[in-house]
Amino acid sequence: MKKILISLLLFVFAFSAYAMAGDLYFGLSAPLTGDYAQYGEVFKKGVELALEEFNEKGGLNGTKIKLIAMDSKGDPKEAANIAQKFVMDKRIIAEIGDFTSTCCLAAAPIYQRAGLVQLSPTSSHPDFTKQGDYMFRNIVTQEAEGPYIAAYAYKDLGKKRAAVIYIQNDWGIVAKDNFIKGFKKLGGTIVAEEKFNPGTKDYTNILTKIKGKNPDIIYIAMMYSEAALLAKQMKKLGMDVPLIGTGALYSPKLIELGGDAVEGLYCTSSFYPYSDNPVVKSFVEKYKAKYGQIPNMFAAQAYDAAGLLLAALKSINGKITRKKVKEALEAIKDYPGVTGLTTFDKNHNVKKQLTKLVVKNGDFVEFKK
Amino acid sequence: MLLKGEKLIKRFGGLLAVDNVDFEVKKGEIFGLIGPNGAGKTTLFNLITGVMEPTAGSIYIDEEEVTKLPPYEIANRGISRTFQEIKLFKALNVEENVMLGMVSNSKIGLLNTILHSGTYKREKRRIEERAYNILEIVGLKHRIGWQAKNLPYGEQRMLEIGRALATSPKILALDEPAAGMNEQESDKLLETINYIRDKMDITIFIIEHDMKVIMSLCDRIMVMDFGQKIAEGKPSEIQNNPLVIEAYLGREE
Amino acid sequence: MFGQQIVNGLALGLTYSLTAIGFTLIFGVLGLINFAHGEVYMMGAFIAFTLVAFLGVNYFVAFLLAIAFSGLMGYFLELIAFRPLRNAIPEATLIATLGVSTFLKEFANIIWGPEVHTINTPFLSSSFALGGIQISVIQIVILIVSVLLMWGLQLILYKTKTGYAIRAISQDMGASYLMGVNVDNTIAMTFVIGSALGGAAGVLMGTYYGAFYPTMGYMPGLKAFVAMVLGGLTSIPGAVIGGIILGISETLAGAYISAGVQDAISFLILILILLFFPQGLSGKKRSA
Amino acid sequence: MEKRGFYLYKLIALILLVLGILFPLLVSDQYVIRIINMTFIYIILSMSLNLITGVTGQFHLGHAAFYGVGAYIAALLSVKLHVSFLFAFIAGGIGAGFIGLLIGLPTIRLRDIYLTVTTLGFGEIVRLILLNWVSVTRGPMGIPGIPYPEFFGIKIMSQIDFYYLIFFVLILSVVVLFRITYSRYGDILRAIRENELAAKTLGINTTIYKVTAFVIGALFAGLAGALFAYFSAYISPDSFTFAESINILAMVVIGGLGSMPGAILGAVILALAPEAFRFLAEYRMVVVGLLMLGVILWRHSGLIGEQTAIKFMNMKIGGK
Repeated sequence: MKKILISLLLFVFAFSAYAMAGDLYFGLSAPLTGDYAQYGEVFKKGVELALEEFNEKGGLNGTKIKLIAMDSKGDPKEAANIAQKFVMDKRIIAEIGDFTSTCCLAAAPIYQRAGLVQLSPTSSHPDFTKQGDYMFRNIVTQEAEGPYIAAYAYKDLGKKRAAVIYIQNDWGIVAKDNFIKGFKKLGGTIVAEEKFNPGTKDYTNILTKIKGKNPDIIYIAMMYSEAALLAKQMKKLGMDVPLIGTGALYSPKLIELGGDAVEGLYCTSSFYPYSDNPVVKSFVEKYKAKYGQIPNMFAAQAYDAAGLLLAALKSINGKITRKKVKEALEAIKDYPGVTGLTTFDKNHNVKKQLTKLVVKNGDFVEFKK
Repeated sequence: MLLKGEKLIKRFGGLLAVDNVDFEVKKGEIFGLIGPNGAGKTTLFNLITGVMEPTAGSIYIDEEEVTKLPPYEIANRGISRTFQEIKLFKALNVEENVMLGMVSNSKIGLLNTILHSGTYKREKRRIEERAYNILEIVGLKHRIGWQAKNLPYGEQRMLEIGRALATSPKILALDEPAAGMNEQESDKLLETINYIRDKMDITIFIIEHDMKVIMSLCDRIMVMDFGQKIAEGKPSEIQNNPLVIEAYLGREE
Repeated sequence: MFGQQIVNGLALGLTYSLTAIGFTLIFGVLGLINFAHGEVYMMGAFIAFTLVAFLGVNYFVAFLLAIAFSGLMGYFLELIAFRPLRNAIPEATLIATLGVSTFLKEFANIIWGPEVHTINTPFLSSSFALGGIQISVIQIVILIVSVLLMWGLQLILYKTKTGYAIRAISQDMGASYLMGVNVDNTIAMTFVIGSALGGAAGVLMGTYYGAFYPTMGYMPGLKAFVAMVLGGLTSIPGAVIGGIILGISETLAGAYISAGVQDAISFLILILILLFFPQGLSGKKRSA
Repeated sequence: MEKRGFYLYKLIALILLVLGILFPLLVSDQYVIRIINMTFIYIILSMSLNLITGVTGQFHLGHAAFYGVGAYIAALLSVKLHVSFLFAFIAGGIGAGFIGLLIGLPTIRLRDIYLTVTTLGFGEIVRLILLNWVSVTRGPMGIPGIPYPEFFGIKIMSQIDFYYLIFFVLILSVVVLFRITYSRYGDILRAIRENELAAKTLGINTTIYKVTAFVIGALFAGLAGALFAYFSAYISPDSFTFAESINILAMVVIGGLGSMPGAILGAVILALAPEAFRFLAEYRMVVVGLLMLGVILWRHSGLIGEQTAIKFMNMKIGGK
């Protein structure tokens, strides 16, 4: 009887613009191959875990939410192709991704025109959410994180002379600009500002240069895998200056790769796996059970991105449309995610509570004065 | 004087490949260049066609000095040549090889090509007709449409002559055209060379090992040995010149 | 400061040189660019990583096994992507190696995952100061291994029958065949040796940077190509010098201009050198 | 002498033209049209590289640089100076052609692999300039908000509008590049590739021809870049990498080096294959790699080799 009813309903909906047949889908556009594949991979893991939990609990009144993951290689053109494919696929009600801001920006006009939510777990490019009202991000912008880290360095750690090393990509530039602005405002001096091109693995020349400037601390705007290499090279050069950086450094991999070279590294993170928060505890346990590793910040960001969308779906009354998903996302207040309580502001950016972390005895611990 | 070389010297490291050679080629004659292997004949050819720059000395075509001009400039002043080691455009057709001798001097430019203008079509037809003419002269009309690399060896040599003819040269410089040809083919070659000189009014400058070809063909002959000119004269004079005989016999064991 | 930068540049340059040796050997014999060399380098590194990290094999033993494995890979690479194309245009071979390279990179991505791995070698990564300049043990090891490999390769090339055959083929393949050289076997041997050298470079570089990942061969492969051209294409010592020049110029450009332009500067130097020495720094003139 | 009749290629071109015009009426899927649009852009790139590398024989590994220069010139002109589409589009092509001349003149005397590595280095230098000259190119931030093309009162907005715009430019490129390649002019370029010395002794100034081929190739790559900039509305240095140069080269080689129909087919295959295998997620590039290897092992001189293409261009139907 129920089946007949559903089929009947489907038959009716098949003629309406946003009719959904059977299960609903999220699209995931992420770099599954190529240079950024390690981040795309955890995106996929985080989202899949969120959906699995949701569906086990009965889904959306019996409707399962599934995932269509596509590989963008970190190439903006591919991300745009994926976007076009997703917006044409009427089963897809929202999109998660991409990892890099360039991919998000290339895809944005397509999602915006078609009216499909693009929720990036990591894009921190200031222009991203300005591309239209269907763009959302679930990561603290560097406008918020930069000054926060600056205060961490200047006030909490008492460092007055900072050197800056950043990766020459959109994220790196915005991150270091905001840190520098915040640090100078507090009265600190920037003694050196060095960049490197993506793909560089040898930082010894810029490190040697910085060594001559005698900074108290080095702010690094880069990902954890690069930071581990950099820390090791510092050690080999006999440099003993503390490092500080953004949530992009928070990953168990940092310690695995960097060993004792990253001991004493400071960073902030919206996600801390050893937090007492029960939501976080349950997430870390399940993630560990499923994938055999502790989640990093990128996995947590993606997990929450999926969680936010699922919460939005649940709040929708009646027929689910792409437009309603967008409106429901805007209406979410204080969603209890593993990366903290989340609310989108009117520009679709988020504010999150950041935790100050430090690497001690081969593990990340909360920084306490 | 159509072609003149004055005190030409070409040095490769310590080796003097061409050593102070003077020569003159008169309009309308068939001028032969002979000498043992390694005498510097091909190097001399390379100098007069601009493939190599002489270390010293000068070259004149029609009283105009052309000494250090690049090969295409020299070609445009009226010397066209063939090579001892065949240098055909192997992937191109027989007729395309011949036409290439004409295109650069035609009105077929890039713009006309793109626009397919009237000039382009007229020139294309003119070139094609002339190419068929030349193929007739060198006896290769039956090979039209063939890729150059698929021709028998002797015909490849004839094709190279045809290609050189297509530039409408004043002087045709042939580097051992009979090499690798059988009796029948070299008879055809002789006939063709005579035709080119007599009917087309083109001066011939020829390097050849085949004495039969040289003696029956040439009006005058120059002999080189160890980079130096050792004799010059009519075939009959050369045949009896003791220096020449020594140069050839002395080299044989 | 300047002294330290020179040491930094030298160390970076040696990493390029090490990769360039195998690359140049293969190019020297066949005159073909092997785009898959960087992936052989990566596979060699991953084999060593797997042996050390998962099977607890001694680092040195793992290093030797990885070299052997890379050599074997070179053999199959030649069999699959080069031998069938020996009479084809060089561009065809290039695209074949590109196909192999793409395949291997993504294959490694699936087997080992895309993330960066590392192995712990506390002794190798320790460093000491020498007159105010910091030098690490692994840098010394790389220097020694590069010299040994270069020396060993020259021994093979100039003292063994295989080496004689390799040199003969690099001069004139057709004539070598007529002179009774077993061309098939010799070319296969060249690939085995060249790829083994590539694998060795991969393991050392993985250890040096403490990073093993599927795309690790891309940049070194590119730089090896450039180093080889700088060194004049077929000269092994030339390639080593080319690599060192590349490393030092990059490091200095990064240190005294900006790290943003360091790669651009190194390519600019390459172009300028080629404009003034169109045959590379130590290259002999090849006939047209 | 010559057989009369109708050239076969003209018939096929006509059929393709009609199909091309009708295509958006038959297929309404926006995604498919987008992919076809990208494929058209790749065809222009692959044909232009074929002129340089296939026909003229200059092994060029930096074609993405010309593509990028065209895209950036068009994007910067339209975003910063609000220049009209037609002007920015043509400027993109001419700018890239000019860069081609700049790099072509000094390097053209380099031979073989030395030329190859120089073009590679040049390509990287261009990308690094785009990445690091932040005050002009916005560096890694890329250029967002490239406006819709507008000319003669027509505004290009939808995928289908873009389809016809790109299709028109494609036809133009095909006509020009085919005419150059399959003509006496093309024979000269091929002759230079086959034996430069012999060409010189026939009175051909080979340097001028080589540089011209280089500039024309760069110009069309620049036009393709300008189209891409408008089409995607956002560009960043990530789209003009060495990997992209190699990708374009692979299209040319798989299709058949020196063969224009081959360059088209190669572009179609390599632009569509990654999309067709998209459902394989992380396994997709493995398959693409194997496909590339398989094709080249199967047909060494490409799917439509140069000689096959030339025969095809001369084929006639009817008449005798």
